[in-house]
Amino acid sequence: MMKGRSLLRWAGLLVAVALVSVWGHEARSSKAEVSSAGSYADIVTIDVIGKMGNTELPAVTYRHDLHTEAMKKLNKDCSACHKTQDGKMSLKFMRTEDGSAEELKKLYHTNCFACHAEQAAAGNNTGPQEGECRACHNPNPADASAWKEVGMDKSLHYRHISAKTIKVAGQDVNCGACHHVYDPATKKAEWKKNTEDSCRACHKSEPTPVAEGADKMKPAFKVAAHESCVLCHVKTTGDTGPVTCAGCHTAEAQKQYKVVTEVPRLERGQPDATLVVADDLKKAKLPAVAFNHKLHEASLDNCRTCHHEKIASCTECHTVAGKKEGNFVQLEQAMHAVKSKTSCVGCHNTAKTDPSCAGCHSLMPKAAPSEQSCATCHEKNAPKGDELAAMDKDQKLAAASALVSARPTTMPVYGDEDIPEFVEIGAIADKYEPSKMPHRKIVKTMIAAVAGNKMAASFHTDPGTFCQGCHHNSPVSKTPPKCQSCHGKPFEADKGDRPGLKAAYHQQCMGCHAAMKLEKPKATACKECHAERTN
Amino acid sequence: MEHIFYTLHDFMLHTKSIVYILMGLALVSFVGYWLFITGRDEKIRKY
Amino acid sequence: MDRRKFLSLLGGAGLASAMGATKVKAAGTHTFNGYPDAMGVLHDSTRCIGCRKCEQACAEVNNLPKPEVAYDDLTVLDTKRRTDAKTYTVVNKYNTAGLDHPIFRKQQCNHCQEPACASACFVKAFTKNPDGSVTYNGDLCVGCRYCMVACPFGVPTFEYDDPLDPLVQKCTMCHPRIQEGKLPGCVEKCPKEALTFGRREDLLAIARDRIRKYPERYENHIYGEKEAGGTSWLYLSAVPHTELGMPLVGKTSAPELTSGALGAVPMVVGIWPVLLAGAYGISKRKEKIAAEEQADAVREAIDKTKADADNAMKTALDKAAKDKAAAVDREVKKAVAEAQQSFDEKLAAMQAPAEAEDTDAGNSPEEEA
Amino acid sequence: MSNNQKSFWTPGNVLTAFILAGGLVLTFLRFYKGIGAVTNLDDNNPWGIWIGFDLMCGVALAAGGYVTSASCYLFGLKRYHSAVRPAITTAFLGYFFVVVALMYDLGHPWRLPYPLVYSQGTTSLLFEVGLCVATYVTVLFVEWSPAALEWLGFRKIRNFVIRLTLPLTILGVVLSTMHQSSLGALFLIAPGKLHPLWYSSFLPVFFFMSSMVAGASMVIFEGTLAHKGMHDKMDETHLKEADGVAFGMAKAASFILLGYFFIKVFDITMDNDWQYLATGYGAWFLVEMFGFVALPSFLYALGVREKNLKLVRIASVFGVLGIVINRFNVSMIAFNWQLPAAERYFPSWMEVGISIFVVTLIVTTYRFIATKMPVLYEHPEYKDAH
Repeated sequence: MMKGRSLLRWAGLLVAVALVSVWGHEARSSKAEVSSAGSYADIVTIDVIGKMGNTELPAVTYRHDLHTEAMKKLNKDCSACHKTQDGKMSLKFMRTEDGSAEELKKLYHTNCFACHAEQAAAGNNTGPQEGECRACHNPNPADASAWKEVGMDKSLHYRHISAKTIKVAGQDVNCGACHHVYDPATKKAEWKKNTEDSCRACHKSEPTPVAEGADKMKPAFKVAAHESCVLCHVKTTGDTGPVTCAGCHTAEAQKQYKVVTEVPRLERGQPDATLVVADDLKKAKLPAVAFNHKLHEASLDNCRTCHHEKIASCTECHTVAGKKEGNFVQLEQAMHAVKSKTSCVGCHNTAKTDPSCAGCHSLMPKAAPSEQSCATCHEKNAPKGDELAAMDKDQKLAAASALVSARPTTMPVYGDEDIPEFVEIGAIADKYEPSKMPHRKIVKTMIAAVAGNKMAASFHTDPGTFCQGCHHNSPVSKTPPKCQSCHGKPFEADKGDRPGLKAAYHQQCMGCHAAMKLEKPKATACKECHAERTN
Repeated sequence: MEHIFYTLHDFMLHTKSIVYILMGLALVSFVGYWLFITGRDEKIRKY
Repeated sequence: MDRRKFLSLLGGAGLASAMGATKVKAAGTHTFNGYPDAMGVLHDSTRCIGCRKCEQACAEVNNLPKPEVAYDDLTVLDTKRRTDAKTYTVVNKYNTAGLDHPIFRKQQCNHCQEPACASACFVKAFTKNPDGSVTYNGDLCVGCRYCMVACPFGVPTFEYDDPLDPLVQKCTMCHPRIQEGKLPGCVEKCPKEALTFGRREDLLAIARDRIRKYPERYENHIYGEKEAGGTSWLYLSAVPHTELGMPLVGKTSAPELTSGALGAVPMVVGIWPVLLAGAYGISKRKEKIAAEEQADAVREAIDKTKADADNAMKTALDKAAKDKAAAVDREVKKAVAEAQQSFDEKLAAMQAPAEAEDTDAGNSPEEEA
Repeated sequence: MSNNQKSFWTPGNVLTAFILAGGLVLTFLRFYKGIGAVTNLDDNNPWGIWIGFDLMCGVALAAGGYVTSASCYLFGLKRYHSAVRPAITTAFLGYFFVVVALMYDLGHPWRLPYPLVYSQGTTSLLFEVGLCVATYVTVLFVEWSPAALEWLGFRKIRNFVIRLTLPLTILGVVLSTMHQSSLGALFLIAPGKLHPLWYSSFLPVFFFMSSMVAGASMVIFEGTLAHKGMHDKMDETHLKEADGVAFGMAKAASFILLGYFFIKVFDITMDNDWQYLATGYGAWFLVEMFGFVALPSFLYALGVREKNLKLVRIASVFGVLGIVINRFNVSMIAFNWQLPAAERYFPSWMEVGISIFVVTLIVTTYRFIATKMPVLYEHPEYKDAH
């Protein structure tokens, strides 16, 4: 019948159209071999033109190491792709300065295709040819990026300053090899002692003027870092660092690094201890905090964690009222923001997740800081207000070191005689015999776990503080109230979420054991704590 | 009948039960009313 | 009309509108928030240690048969289990990504605020009690198992192997014990208060409080607060609840899901007869008109033929007058005979089809009615 | 043709006898050992083919009754008159045996009247179904009774019943609309369990619309069978009108199917379920939609255009299968779709056996009635009824 036939014709037509369009799309994509899907550190996105405006094709994803390898095989070096200008190799491809979008396009296409064609002719396995646009302009390549940020930690820094291969003419130290500051007078960047800072302090994500109003630009951080590291590694012979992307930017490579544990303190004229003094002493009611700089240097492995912008005193940017330089983060927040990793409180909080601390601290609810915890840092005998205003720099430093040296080095604890050896828990024993808890043994073990921990020493101010882990919600005392005095019958509406006695015990013991990652006794092994009642 | 319904279910149980009875009445009255309407129609065929 | 009648009418109208008003309040603006003192249980899976004490307690309290595997044998936790006619509650173990320790979750009837089983049951065998529990009356059960289809949590189970009195079985939240002021069996036995018993309202407050106090310990979602219109059992967890095998259940309650369809039923009853009677009326009317037209046609035909016949006769008579007296009466007789005959024939011809049509029009039932 | 002249033991009858015997054994098992012993039902899958086929399909396919009687008496399509009685008869049998089959599936069959007389759970759509089916079976019985009464020769009652035809027909349509749609509405309560492609807030509408198709297709399909088996039982009116009926029904079915196809597409769009079409269930859904909705619709259309009775009959087979597939999907295949394969339901041979048994019962009874009573022909003494 007529109708059926015309239907068929339509279907046929549609299928044909579909096939054509698919084929057409294929034509633009590449059949050239792109390395099978894996994860690499060297996936570079070339989008220099994209930054200038919109492009007809997406940015190019480029495997740098692949090409470095290829060049090695052809025993060519970086100069094959990177031009050199007054003794300094440019990290740009085949140029030292970016031109117009057109020029760049031409530059990339001609050079890439030329080489690929050449290699193809030579019968080598090579990259895409002219016309295989999508092979390079591939917004989502099969490969995943394994790129990992790398930083100059204390150990790595020490290996550089102690390296024989790094020398600066006419200087006994080699800081000048990397560290430099721009001097408007000489219009040069050169090393000045005790001004060393992290690269990020001056080199931002985009190029910035070398000085206020200067038209000379200092390179962006990324460029600056690679120029100083890679170029140095390239030209240094003998004991030198990696030059490939994967050499620095993979977890594997970073694991391989030699680690120097005992790193001598870095001298940059910093104090051992200093007073954190608010800019507006009228407003700052609490006593100034004496900060043990030396201790923190030792317990962190770089300066950047606290000196996140540049090396300077906190109060320079973070004022009581907050100001632009400090991104309007007030001094109070800068020191106490719980979520932040750079604030005192924030950093100290993360320390509590250590198993030896978590046993007690993970069971403690998130609560407003107590007066006592304020006093730990804002010590009562510390200078404040007018007294502080009257002091000069040296007096402040002296006061600071006095306060710091007065701080406890070990945690105050009760003597064994004050710690009951056994506690028998039998108030509600029915199916099981009373549990004989080795109270003293447990306490001693827990204390031993935090022995020598300066933080524990200074925050567990009273011998009773440590007991509060279990004997919570009651004032610090040598003889805290029994559990029964608060925990009794379960689920009494007026007592809110307070567990009954049995649950209180189990939650405390099991919760702590879990948090401290103690395998035994298992939470479900009843008999290991209290023998089953036989009669 | 000031009864408080705490759950939608109870409420529906109550109302639907009544509605079902009403439906029954409606169906019956439809028939009756139809006969009432058409009662005087003259027959198509004249016997 | 006279005054009394008028007033009474007014009164009726007033009454009607008043009744209307109450209904509107109940159905429209009024929302149903469940029984104010409904109890519930809060299951905190960050506390549960998977000791199966609740399973044991449940069996003892409800005198259920002992399982083949003893309760202190925790290896059963390695296989996923569900509740059945002999087990009202089971604890399952879940190893979730990114956690070094397994999480345990108890499952049993969640005792919905708007129970799907009750809404689905066509003999009111399920009841939502003011104490929050949802209980079942086996004496009414017909055994259609629609409740099992309806329950979003797959809770009700059936005694398939009992030929005589197979019943639906599920957790009762220990309704009888609650009435005696006791705790549900599982809650009472839980060593760690992973199960917290209390007014649902209070439990919600407690749950929120725990999330606020230990933000890093809990997923910020109380399962059962809104699920399926809210349930008396509430769940706290360190990971998204779906990772603990909790079904992804919408917020809409069972009665809300079905109310639309149920509401359409009376509309059908009201509207269909009207439309159908209409359709019937139209088809009948067509017939009637058709029939009448036929009747007219027939009458016309008859008259016409009669007239012709008369003419024929007249002419014949004239002709005869002119003729001889002798020829007269023979001629006349002949003509009359012819005319008469043709008339008869025509008439017959006319009537025949009419007859046929008439009998045909008689098909529909209420010719007799 | 089983009685009188030829031997009673025709192959057909032997087979029938065999099935009935087997059925009785299974029946005994079911009621002696319980549902669990004969079915694969479990706590996750409470409903099997006894609901999915015997109830869902049974009711849908018995829709011929209201479709035919409505078109004949209400929409004045007189030429369907001879088709009404067979349709009513099958409808009545269909519903009656749905109830019978239900007895097997229910845990407490003897409590079946409870929802009507003892404890009314009016919030349940199943209550609505039960109420309608119960009423409708009665209605159908009354509508069908003239056949029996004529056979028995009770003229008076018979004439009285004939008077009720109009109200009964209207009542029949109302009740059918209600419970046919409510069968779909049963699943509204389980959005989490039914696959999104099949779940819809318009399930009742889908079920009602497809039931009309089922009715029409079934009338044609039965017609075919009847003509094969009981040609000798038919009078010339019936034979004369049979083809007309078939084509008329085909025309209707074809158009309804088109509308049905459209509303299904609308629904998918409104729930934005397109992405599911790429999945396995999606493929199956497309099979249902194109193979058993679009195709039969097109075949019907062609059949009507070409005046090709054979084609129409083929289409009717697709139509009927389509309904069965749809009901199976909603009640079993796409239900509990998220369960792991191990926990999914598949009927046991005994369940299938019972279903076959019930179907055989229907056929046998139909043959008995059709041979004994004036169903396919007009009773000589009641010409005026026609």
